[in-house]
Amino acid sequence: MMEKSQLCAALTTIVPEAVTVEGKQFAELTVAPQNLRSVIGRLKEDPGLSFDILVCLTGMDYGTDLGVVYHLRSYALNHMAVVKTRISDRENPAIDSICSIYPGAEFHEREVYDLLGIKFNDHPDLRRLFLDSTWGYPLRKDYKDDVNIVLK
Amino acid sequence: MEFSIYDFSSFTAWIDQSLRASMSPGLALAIEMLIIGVVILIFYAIVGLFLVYAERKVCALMQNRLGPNRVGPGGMFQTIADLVKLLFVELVPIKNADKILFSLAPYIVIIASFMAMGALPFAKGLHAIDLNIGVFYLMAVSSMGVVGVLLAGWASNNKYSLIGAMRSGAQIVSYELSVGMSLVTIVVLAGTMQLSEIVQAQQYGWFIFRGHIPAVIAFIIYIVASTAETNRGPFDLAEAESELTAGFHTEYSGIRFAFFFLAEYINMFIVAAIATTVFFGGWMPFNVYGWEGFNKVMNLIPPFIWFLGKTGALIFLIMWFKWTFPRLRIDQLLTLEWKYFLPINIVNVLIMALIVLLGWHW
Amino acid sequence: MEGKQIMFAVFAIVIVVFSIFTVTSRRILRAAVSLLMVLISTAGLYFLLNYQFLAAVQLTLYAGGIVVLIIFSILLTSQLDHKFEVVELKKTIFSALAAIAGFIVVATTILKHTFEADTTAATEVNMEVIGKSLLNTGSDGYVLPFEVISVLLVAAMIGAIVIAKKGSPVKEEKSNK
Amino acid sequence: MKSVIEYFKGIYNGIKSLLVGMSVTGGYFIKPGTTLTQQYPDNRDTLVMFERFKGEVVMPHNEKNEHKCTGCGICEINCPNGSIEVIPTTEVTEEGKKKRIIDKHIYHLGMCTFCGLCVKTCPSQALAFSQEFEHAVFDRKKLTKVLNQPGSKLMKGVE
Amino acid sequence: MEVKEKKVGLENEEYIINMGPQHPSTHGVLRLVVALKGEIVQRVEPHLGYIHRGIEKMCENLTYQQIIHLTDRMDYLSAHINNEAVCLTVEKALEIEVPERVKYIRTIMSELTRIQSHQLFWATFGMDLGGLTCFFYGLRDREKVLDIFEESCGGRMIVSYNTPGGLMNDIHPNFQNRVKEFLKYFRGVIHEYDDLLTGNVIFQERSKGMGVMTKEEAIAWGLTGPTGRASGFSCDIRKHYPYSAYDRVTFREILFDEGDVFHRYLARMEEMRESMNIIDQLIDNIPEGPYTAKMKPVIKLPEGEYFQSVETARGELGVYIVSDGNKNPFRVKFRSPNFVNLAPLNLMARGSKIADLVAIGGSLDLIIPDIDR
Repeated sequence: MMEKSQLCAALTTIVPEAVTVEGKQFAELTVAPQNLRSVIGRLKEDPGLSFDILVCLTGMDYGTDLGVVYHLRSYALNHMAVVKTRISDRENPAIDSICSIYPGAEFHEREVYDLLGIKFNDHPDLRRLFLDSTWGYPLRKDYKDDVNIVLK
Repeated sequence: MEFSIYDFSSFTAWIDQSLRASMSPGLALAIEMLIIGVVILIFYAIVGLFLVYAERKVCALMQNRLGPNRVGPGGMFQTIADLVKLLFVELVPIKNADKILFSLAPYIVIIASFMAMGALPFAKGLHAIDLNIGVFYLMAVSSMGVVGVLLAGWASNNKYSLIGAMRSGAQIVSYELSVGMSLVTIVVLAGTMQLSEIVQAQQYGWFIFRGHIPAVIAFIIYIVASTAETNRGPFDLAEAESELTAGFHTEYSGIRFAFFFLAEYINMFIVAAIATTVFFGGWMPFNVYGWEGFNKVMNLIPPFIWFLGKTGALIFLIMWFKWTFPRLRIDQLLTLEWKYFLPINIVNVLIMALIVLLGWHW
Repeated sequence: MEGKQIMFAVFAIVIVVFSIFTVTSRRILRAAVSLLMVLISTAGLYFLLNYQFLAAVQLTLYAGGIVVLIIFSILLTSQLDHKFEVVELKKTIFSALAAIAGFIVVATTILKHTFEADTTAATEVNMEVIGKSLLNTGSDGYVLPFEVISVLLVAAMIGAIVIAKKGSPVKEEKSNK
Repeated sequence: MKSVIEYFKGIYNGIKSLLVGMSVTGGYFIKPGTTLTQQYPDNRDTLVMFERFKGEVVMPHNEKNEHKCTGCGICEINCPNGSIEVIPTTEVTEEGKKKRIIDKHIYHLGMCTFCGLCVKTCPSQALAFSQEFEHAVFDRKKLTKVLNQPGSKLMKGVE
Repeated sequence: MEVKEKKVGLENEEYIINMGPQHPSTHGVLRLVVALKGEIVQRVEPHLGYIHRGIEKMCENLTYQQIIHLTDRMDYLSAHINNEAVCLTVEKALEIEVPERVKYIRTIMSELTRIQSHQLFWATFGMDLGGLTCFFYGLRDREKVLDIFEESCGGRMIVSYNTPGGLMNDIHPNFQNRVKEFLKYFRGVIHEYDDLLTGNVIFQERSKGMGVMTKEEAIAWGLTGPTGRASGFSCDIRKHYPYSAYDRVTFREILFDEGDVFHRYLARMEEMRESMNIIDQLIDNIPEGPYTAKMKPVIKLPEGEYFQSVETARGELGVYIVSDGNKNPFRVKFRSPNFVNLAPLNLMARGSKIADLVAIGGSLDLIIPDIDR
């Protein structure tokens, strides 16, 4: 098991285009959307890191821009890393799918597409998962639904 | 040894004669047929109601429950209450179903089971018709019920029903072989197909004891295969409720559903009754050679009590199967038949023929 | 009227009516069910004639076996709402003529023949006799045709299995997509 | 030869495993004492729920028809589903001061998820869970309850 | 882009049936669109959302204490463990050390939850395969665990026992005796589970070699819990990232290599025994002390992001909380195990029979509210 600082150092050498963020719970990288797939691919393939599991894929709405957060874990080496990306286009957000790297991402990405409206390029089967097409994107901060959401 | 302290043939002959004396033979025949029909119908209904109740109680006790206990003493009238409910339940019309075949199917199933009832010997002289091909007739009649199941599955216009019907068809057609072959084993031993003669031949020992190991094997195969033929668990693939909701009778309601339900229990009774007749001496009491006092007491018990008692024990065995085992898959079901039962059965028949030829049986 | 005659009339009517249904029904499964009724009634006639063995064979093989197979294959191949199209008038006329011609031939034969009342009492055929003659190698034995048919049936069955087994199971296509 | 042995061994083991299973169910069949069925509602009188069972929220009153609720509204704030509504009113005390008391403490049982936050956070322990479990009613309106009894007063010494 | 119902017939050999949303074997309102060829499954497509309640959205308007009761309703069979996950995340964010007593009780409760969940799995799995008696035996034993919960927590299934910083109230004085009684009882009857189902030849035939996931596939799809461990993927959070009192006990991680239905089942059976061992080690050593740490009435997490995983009865539950410093979280994400485990269903079931699809679905032990959230 690597220490977090060691891991951060290793990450910067392997993925130099990503920005390492210090002082977080896990080693954290911020990536531009166009680099995302190659970065995650390298994180998985590199034998010193071998992030074999996509633990969690979270769609975020930061208010101004949208984002996707990837929690990667290596059970073999017992370490975790977080990869973040931000998309500033709220109207037509799109990002590369990582289904080809982690097949398990398929449902996660469909969920994010369903609830936040982020499109994933090259996703094998991008459809809404829970809701039908008449719904908006409920996890966005500006989503309004006066009938179903009653705030006290 | 004397078994005929209860002989019903004189009783039936007396009815026949008194009827013929007072009217034309044609009318007498018609009235006799009517009487037999009504008697069998009543017996049918009673057996059906009782078996449904028995099944509930048996499975409840096996599952640490009480089972029905509210309607009547010990819940005895629960099935009657259910029957009344089913009679008043709406017959839900099915969209796009073939209505004629849809309503016809339950009747085919129930008629097939009804026809078998007539040939069963309940006691000496107490059977509607004593065909000289009795065993063969029973098999022939029981093979017709599957048509009703197939029609029900098809006419419901439901995909689950259709799959259930197809499974049921494949299953019943295959297992009929095993049922037939295991009965043939005993027919070889008895040398006759007439049910009354088969029973009579067991006067000095039931076939399951007299026929050595082949008879036991035949019995095991028979009881398993007939469980499969009656579509009961663990062979209830046709209605497998965790896969096909209710299979071929998914769309049925009310009295039509009751027919399917009743036919299942009556079929169970029939297969158990055949096994009783063929393997366990029918209505013959249990006698042990040399124990005269014991035999006298046994002989005092009326034969139909013996018959129903043995049948009941076998029915309990079939129920026990259902409430213990998980269900088989369709291909395993067919593998069991074609890879295990059929070859074993064929060898078994040959061994039995050898035993009979060499006179090794008791 | 004797009871037997009543029963004969019932069976005859059922056979005639359901035969007509069988050929006129536009739904294939209903035709099959009508055929089943015809076959069962035929078995009933055999029972009436005390040909119990033949009746049971009729029930097992035709009602329980062949009709089930027919229904089975209908279930496999056709759809519930499928109906046959109405046959053209020309074809109807032609088949009607053919049927009538056949009927005339049969009717004239029956009318010309003088039936003698069977004086011997109806006897049940002993099963042992049937069994022995089925497996008899003598001049009136059936063992040769019996075996020939067995071989033929086995060949047919093997052929059917070979044809049915053509498709390969999908499991082999399983891949990590 | 080996496959033949396997074949019969398979049959033997299979039958044995089936008999083992049948002995379990058969064992229970002949032991009717193991029955677990409860004869509800016949045993209603003897049925005792655990004291912590979260049946429904009640406001205990003492024999003088007094409760402990000061109408602070903390339960209302803490309720995640909005199943509690506190309608306060003011009362003039003996010293002539205005004091906030409850007019109605409304509890919507139909919306309650029994998280227990209201009971836990109540500063004066005015709320409690009752062991009542028969909640079924024919009219949904009956699920809305007023917890303080009519004419009830705040218990002395509770602020 | 719904799957179009195609005409059945010779010209198109695909036969499409809808399993669910009302179907006895989908354990809830899951809808599987199954394309069949004869009895053989060509394609399975899960259609979700029948009980989507938007828990993640609801959390954004609730305080951290109030979130707890929502997590009960995700995977309702691991209610206690779900509670614990949120509590651990909040405690980690606030950097609070909870009392030892709380850690022990939480661990015991989690393991009891796991046992009752697996008991229900056994019961329903037996029923999926047509063995109806299993259902009653499984539920009979589960009642005993639920009674323990009810006595201490006040709820049977939906316990809401945890709260950030500790527990809602202390364990009932009877708790230890009852747990010991239960362990003694359950050790006495667990052999029935094996007699009735595990050893049964029909059951073994039905489950062995069905729905195989290799280790590589399991890792690629991120399968966790008994489902992943049956494939040989060591993914027990309790071992890898111990929380609560798991670092104080010794237990075995159940690993198999086959990855079929039977071994997924077996993994759960073994886990029940292992859970009993864990409880054995803790039940007599619950330290005295307060049942909750000192907490402010209004919890505000410092700005930042927090992630915590726990091992529920079905796999890894990850809680990802993003806080902007207010009393409500900015974003909550639950990485629910069932959601991930459902994804490769198509891969597992392709080429098997309908009955196998039921068995495979049952062996994943899916809880639909956890998928839909």
